[in-house]
Amino acid sequence: MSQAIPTPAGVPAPDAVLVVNNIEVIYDHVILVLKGVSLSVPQGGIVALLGANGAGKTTTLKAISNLLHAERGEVTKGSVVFEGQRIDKLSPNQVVRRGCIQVLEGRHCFGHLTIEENLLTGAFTRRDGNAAIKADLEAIYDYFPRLRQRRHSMSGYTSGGEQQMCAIGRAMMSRPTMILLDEPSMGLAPQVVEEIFEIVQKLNVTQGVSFLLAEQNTNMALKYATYGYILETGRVVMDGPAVGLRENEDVKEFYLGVADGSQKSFRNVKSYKRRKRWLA
Amino acid sequence: MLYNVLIDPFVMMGSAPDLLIQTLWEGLVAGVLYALIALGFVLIFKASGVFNFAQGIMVVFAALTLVGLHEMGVPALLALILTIGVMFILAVTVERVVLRPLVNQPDIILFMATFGLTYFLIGFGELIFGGNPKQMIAQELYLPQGSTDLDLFGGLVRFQHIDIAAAVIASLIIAVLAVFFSKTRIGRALRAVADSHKAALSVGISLGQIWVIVWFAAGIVALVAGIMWGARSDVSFALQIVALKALPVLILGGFTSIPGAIVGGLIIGVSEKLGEFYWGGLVGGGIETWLAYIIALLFLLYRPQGLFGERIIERI
Amino acid sequence: MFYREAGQFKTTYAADMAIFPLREDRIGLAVIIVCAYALVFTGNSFLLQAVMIPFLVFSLAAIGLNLLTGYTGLLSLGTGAFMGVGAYACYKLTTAFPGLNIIICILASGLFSAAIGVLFGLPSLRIKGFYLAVATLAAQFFLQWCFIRVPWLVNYNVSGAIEAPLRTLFGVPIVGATATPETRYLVVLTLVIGLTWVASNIVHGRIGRAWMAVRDMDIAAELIGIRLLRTKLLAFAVSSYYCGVAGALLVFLWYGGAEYDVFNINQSFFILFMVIIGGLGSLIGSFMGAALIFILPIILGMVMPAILSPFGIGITAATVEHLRFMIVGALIIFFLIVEPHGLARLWQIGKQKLRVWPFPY
Amino acid sequence: MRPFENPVIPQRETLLAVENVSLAFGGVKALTDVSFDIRKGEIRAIIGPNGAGKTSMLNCINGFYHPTHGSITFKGEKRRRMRPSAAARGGIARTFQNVALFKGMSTLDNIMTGRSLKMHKGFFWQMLRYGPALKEEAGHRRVVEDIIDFLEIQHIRRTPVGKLPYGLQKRVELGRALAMEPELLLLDEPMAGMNLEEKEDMSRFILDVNQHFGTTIALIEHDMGVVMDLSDRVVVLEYGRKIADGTPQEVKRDEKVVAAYLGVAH
Amino acid sequence: QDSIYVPLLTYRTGAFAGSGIHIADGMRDYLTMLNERDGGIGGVKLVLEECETGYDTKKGIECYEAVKSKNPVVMNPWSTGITLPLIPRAAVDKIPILSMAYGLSASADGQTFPWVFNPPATYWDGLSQIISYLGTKEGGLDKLKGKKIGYIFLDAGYGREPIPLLEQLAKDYGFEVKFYPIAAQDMQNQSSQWLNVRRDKPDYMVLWGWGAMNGAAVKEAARTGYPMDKFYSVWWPGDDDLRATGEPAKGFKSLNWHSADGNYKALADIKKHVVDKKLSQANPDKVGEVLYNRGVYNSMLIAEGIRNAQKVSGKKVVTGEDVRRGLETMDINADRLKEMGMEGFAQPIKLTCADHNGHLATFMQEWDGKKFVKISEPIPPMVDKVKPLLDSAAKDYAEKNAGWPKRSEACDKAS
Ligand SMILES: Nc1ncnc2c1ncn2[C@@H]1O[C@H](COP(=O)(O)OP(=O)(O)OP(=O)(O)O)[C@@H](O)[C@H]1O
Ligand SMILES: Nc1ncnc2c1ncn2[C@@H]1O[C@H](COP(=O)(O)OP(=O)(O)OP(=O)(O)O)[C@@H](O)[C@H]1O
Ligand SMILES: [Mg+2]
Ligand SMILES: [Mg+2]
Repeated sequence: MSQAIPTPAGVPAPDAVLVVNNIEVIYDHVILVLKGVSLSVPQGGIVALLGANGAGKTTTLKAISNLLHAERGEVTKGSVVFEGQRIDKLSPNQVVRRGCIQVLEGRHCFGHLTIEENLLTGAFTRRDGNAAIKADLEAIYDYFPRLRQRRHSMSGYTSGGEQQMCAIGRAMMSRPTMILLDEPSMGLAPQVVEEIFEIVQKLNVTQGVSFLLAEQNTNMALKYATYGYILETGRVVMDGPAVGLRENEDVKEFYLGVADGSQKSFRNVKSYKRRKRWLA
Repeated sequence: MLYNVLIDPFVMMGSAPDLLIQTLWEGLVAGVLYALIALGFVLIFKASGVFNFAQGIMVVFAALTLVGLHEMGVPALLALILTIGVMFILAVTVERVVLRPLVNQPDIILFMATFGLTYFLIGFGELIFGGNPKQMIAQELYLPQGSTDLDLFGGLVRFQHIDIAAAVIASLIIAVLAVFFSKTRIGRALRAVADSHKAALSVGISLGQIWVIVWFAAGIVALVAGIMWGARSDVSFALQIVALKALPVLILGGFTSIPGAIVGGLIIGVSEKLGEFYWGGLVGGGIETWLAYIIALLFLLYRPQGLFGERIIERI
Repeated sequence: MFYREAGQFKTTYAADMAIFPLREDRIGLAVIIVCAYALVFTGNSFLLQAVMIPFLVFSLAAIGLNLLTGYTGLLSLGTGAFMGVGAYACYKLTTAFPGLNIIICILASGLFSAAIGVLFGLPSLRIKGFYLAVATLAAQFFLQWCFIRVPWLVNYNVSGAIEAPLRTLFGVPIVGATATPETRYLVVLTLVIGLTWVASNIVHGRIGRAWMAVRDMDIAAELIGIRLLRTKLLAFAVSSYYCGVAGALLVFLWYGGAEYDVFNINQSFFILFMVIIGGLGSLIGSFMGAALIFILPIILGMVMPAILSPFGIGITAATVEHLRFMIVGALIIFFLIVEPHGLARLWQIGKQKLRVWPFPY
Repeated sequence: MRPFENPVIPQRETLLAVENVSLAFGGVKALTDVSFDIRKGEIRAIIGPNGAGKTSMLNCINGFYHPTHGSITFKGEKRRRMRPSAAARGGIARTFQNVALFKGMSTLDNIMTGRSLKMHKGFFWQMLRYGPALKEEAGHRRVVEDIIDFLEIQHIRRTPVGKLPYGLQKRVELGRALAMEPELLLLDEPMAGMNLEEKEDMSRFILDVNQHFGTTIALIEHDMGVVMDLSDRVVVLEYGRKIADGTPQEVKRDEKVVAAYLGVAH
Repeated sequence: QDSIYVPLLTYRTGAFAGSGIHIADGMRDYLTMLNERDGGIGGVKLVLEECETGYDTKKGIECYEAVKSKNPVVMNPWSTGITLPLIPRAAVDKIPILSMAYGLSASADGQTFPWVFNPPATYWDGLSQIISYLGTKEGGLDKLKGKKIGYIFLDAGYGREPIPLLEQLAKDYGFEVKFYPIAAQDMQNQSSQWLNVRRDKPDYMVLWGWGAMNGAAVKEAARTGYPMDKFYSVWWPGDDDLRATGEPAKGFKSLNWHSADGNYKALADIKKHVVDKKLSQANPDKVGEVLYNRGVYNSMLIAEGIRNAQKVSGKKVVTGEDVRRGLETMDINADRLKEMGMEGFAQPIKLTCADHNGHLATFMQEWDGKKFVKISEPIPPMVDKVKPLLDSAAKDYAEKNAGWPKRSEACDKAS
């Protein structure tokens, strides 16, 4: 039903840093996961990628940062353009060098390295000297004081949330112009979730970093994002400015959990078991 | 019986200290040579989590190339440089053809791939250089010959110059590598890669570059090991078997530690020689083949990650 | 299209739990088994004696190792030695009880290697991964040393070797030089099929699941109540049993006699590679791996001179061997790149493609 | 069906009591002198900022970590050291913060492993996969299929779990824990990385399990909405210490909790 | 079919290739020479085919199966490990096995092993020859009393076989034996055993090695300063093994039964007809070295076996069965050697139905820093010590392999 805003598929907005053009992704040569996804991230924008489990959010992000290869997946169709140049044929480290970095879903810290070493590996591609790196390190510690406390612990032994902070901090260490954030809020305490989004906004405003966030916490995502896409089983089923999406009735009910104007209770879940599927 | 096991050997040690010293020295020398082979394994394991089965054949291949080139009339030093070049080409090829397509695969798969590489190198090496043993050109490479006999504790203790050279060269290599890997940004990246290929890719570490570096380093270490072993016996494909001895060394020292390789090598070398020399006779000798493994095994029961290995993280 | 599961409904859990729930699979398997038996009628003794018997023996050993390494995730480099234990045990049994049926001897010899396997499996509770390989390596070298050093094992033969004496089954010689390739092959084939069936039963039931759980995440397995040591030791026992029987078959139905060196570390690696290339955690893969690692070089050795000679390349036996090494090495790498999870997975994907054919996915 | 608001639960018997538990790793104090109890049949939430020691607490309860001090009493039995498999046999099941499924196995097999404790047919019958073994297997299979139906994951029965999206993996993990028919179910962030719809599903399952099977549940979760709605009582940890314990309403109003964890927004 | 098929199991690859290559070249070149020079044997061309075993039992058996169907007239397994499994098959497949001075020593007994031949001497013969040489050097075997003899050997059936005899001789002559086993995987890593040698200070050392072990042993001996002229070996070290150590290896001695140089007409013919025509894979320098000549000798036996077979059977194209008879009636006397252009190359040898070995007297040769030179007259084996061992070993084999068939093959008269 309501496709309130027309999809800009294939028509890159003039000021887009990142344009994903109708990509198709296959895993293991047989499992088709993305069936033509297009999206674009404007310069200095924060774009949210929403969708149920298994919709293909992570896959989309990996397709952009070219990490699919490592999972025996491949982009069989379409193109990815970053800052005006195609990056779908580059190696992952070249993509990072150009300023586009991904924070992997599910932490993926280097378990045998300390938190600090983890953060420093983030600066691998940088060439601007130790002083600058040191300064950035301090900045990260200021963002996440918990990390400063644990800086000399092996990250494999830190708690889930600490690892998540470490992963985000590590990505920031590369001074990217674009960050692909995969479920940043997962496993973080509410306070920290808010802080993370504040940081995202701050980086966005002060340094002009663009963001593409895959997020399950729709509430938060739509609050901070400027634009949103909703994915379902490998297709974009809806997109539009965040404000618009927030007001959409379906989104409200199924993603934000607001029905009849008030928050639902989880106690009450059995009273409704109705699902929204755009692609029936 | 108990006397034979527990007391007699020590009496022997005490009564002939010159032999004890000689045994210790032989053990140390063997240890250094084991360590050189183990070092090659460690470098690659450290940087990619790959257990490189081909390290043994790389030792043979490097030495064969060196000697083979020399036989073709290339001057020794030039042959050495060319061989280093060949090892570089090997590193690049391995990265392109084997490792790159297998990024992020389970360790055991990469292990298997290095086995394929072993097969290939055996065939290739024999095709080009033939299967007959060759003599190491130790003299042409200005490696010292001869030996020094010292009169110690009422007996002659013999120190071969080539062994001393091996010890010195091994220490140098290890020092250089240790500095390189701990003081540079590459060193950190290396450990990151070993932890997780995927995460390393995501932060922009170029796996290709890292792998070429470590395989090249391992190739050079293999060359040195090949020269030293070759000078001891000769250069033939049988040397490959000796490489197996690096396994208990690795296990004892920990797969990821450069100092571990050397310390492990020395421990294994010395205990193996002492064991064979003083206790081997009790069961008819030849216990050297498994003694190293039993020592490593007992040690592991106490410390499952080896002497210097990284802690095995068990969390849930 | 060719291969479809639609329309085949299972009405009982027992039917659904069958190891081959699909009719196509069952038919295919039956055809393969019938063909395997039919090979006897070809009368080609090279095929039976030099290709099929060793292939089956190695497949059995590969299944054994696969139970340990592929299903339980415990890396073992001691397969050769465990095979040796089986062979030597079988030799002792047949010579100590000449009247005992040889099949019983072979099957019983596995019990000895199982016991030894358990012994060397004890450290597996504490030691993991490549580090565990050392325990099995210790087994490899120690046992091999025993094979040479304990003359009792070879009945004090001066040659230090064991020989398969003449033994019959229903009056037909099956062991010893006079046994025809056909009868040997039938015996090996039947034993291998039987043991494969048992292995498949085990891995599809409670025990197999416990093994796989330990392999995939041993901590979690322990947390859901699986006793690690017991499970791992059972895996060692069953695996070594299979290897032991394979070793006995190797000496008694294939070589006819052997020295300790047959069970060296290379044999261990050889089997390990079959398991990996065939597919860890797959019984069919064990067969495929054995085929690739054992039969492929034979075929290469036969066809290569034929292919190369027309080009006027004076090709010697040694060159063939070198090329064979190179090609096998390259093929191993190639197959791993195409499908790291082994030939078995490649096969599955192939089936998957057939299922959706003619559509790409 | 339960009433809309959190009911006032009558004082029920204690199933598990944690007394003065401390846990340290070298210099890191993960838990310091924590005591609380879990009563039979309740849903007990454990919350706290990241690194507060919640997961470590669960690890202590099911024997993966051994407290350096203090004791844990489960079903009236006091213990200090226990192997995890013993805890499982005692009736404690759990799910994990970082999904700990058996990646190479299918959904069905994963859940079947949860039944291992309940299967007893010996090696001999397993070898033949016939007679008693087959009967036993089919019996347990029925239970497992019920769980699969209950969790609505029929469609992924045969999929290797490594390939499932995160949310479904969490669900399978719950299935595996349920298959153990535990008395005490420990859930470590079962809803992390789920969207609203899936959280609702999960909540429904948790409530059902709690009500229909009377399973006691200890729940760690960072989504306050879920915690407040589902749990009967909440214990709050910070830096390894307990800072509050009570009903959701009480905890929500507790200043210390607000400062340490919830933040002003809530 | 008007050719005779002779498969050659060789190993030019693997850990033992260093020795295998020269033997393979020698074997092949001699037979090729017969083809080129004489058009084969008795006018019938020989079809030669090498099968690469890599000294690996598995591949060896595969080779056997592969060539079996092409009617081979004789098999040369060239590895004890491959020989053992083939022994029982020989009678069934009717292919004689020629395991020249290796394999199962007991197979010298032709009554028990009609199909297996291991001329010209067994390892027991070899050991007794070394001991009696030591005896003569000391001025009588009784002078060995109180001496210490070290025995360094490959820890396998091959190296262990002489041990019972060695122990018995030690008892009989009152010398002491020290054992130094070297495992196959430690072939090139022998230093601890040589430390033992240093401690024990044996008066003589006897080496029973193969492949890379020989060269490494000589090197280690030089390293430890063991006097080279007290170091003796069975017949398997080749020139390369010594050359690697060079000058310090001077004085090392080993047994041999054929010449170690190339000054024979047969070898000249090989040069002329094979090497110069580029039909050989051998490096021309190696023609005439110990292991090359060993290969030549092996092929000479094959050729004689075939020639004899043609005589006894009266056929031109002979079968395995015929060659077995040919080998059994082989009598290579001085005249025949001269006829073959091998006068002085080796001693005459004669095999019979009962004796498949010949127990040839072998001589001692010494490494002079560049090549081996013969330094002794042929030393006869201690028949009285060896014979009982052989007999009991053969009996033992037949007994342990219950149902081992009695000899049914008829015994030909020497032709
Ligand atoms: N390596 C893989 N091999 C095969 N299939 C895969 C692989 N990775 C993901 N998939 C499949 O691709 C689909 C999309 O997965 P993806 O991880 O992109 O979803 P997602 O939207 O990020 O979900 P979640 O919210 O759970 O993270 C899923 O159905 C999943 O099963
Ligand atoms: N095995 C261990 N070794 C060392 N430190 C550990 C270990 N386990 C936990 N810790 C430390 O104990 C603290 C508590 O960790 P825990 O995982 O219990 O936190 P948590 O409350 O679950 O946090 P989160 O909500 O982020 O998951 C952390 O600081 C962690 O680093
Ligand atoms: Mg995702
Ligand atoms: Mg936690």
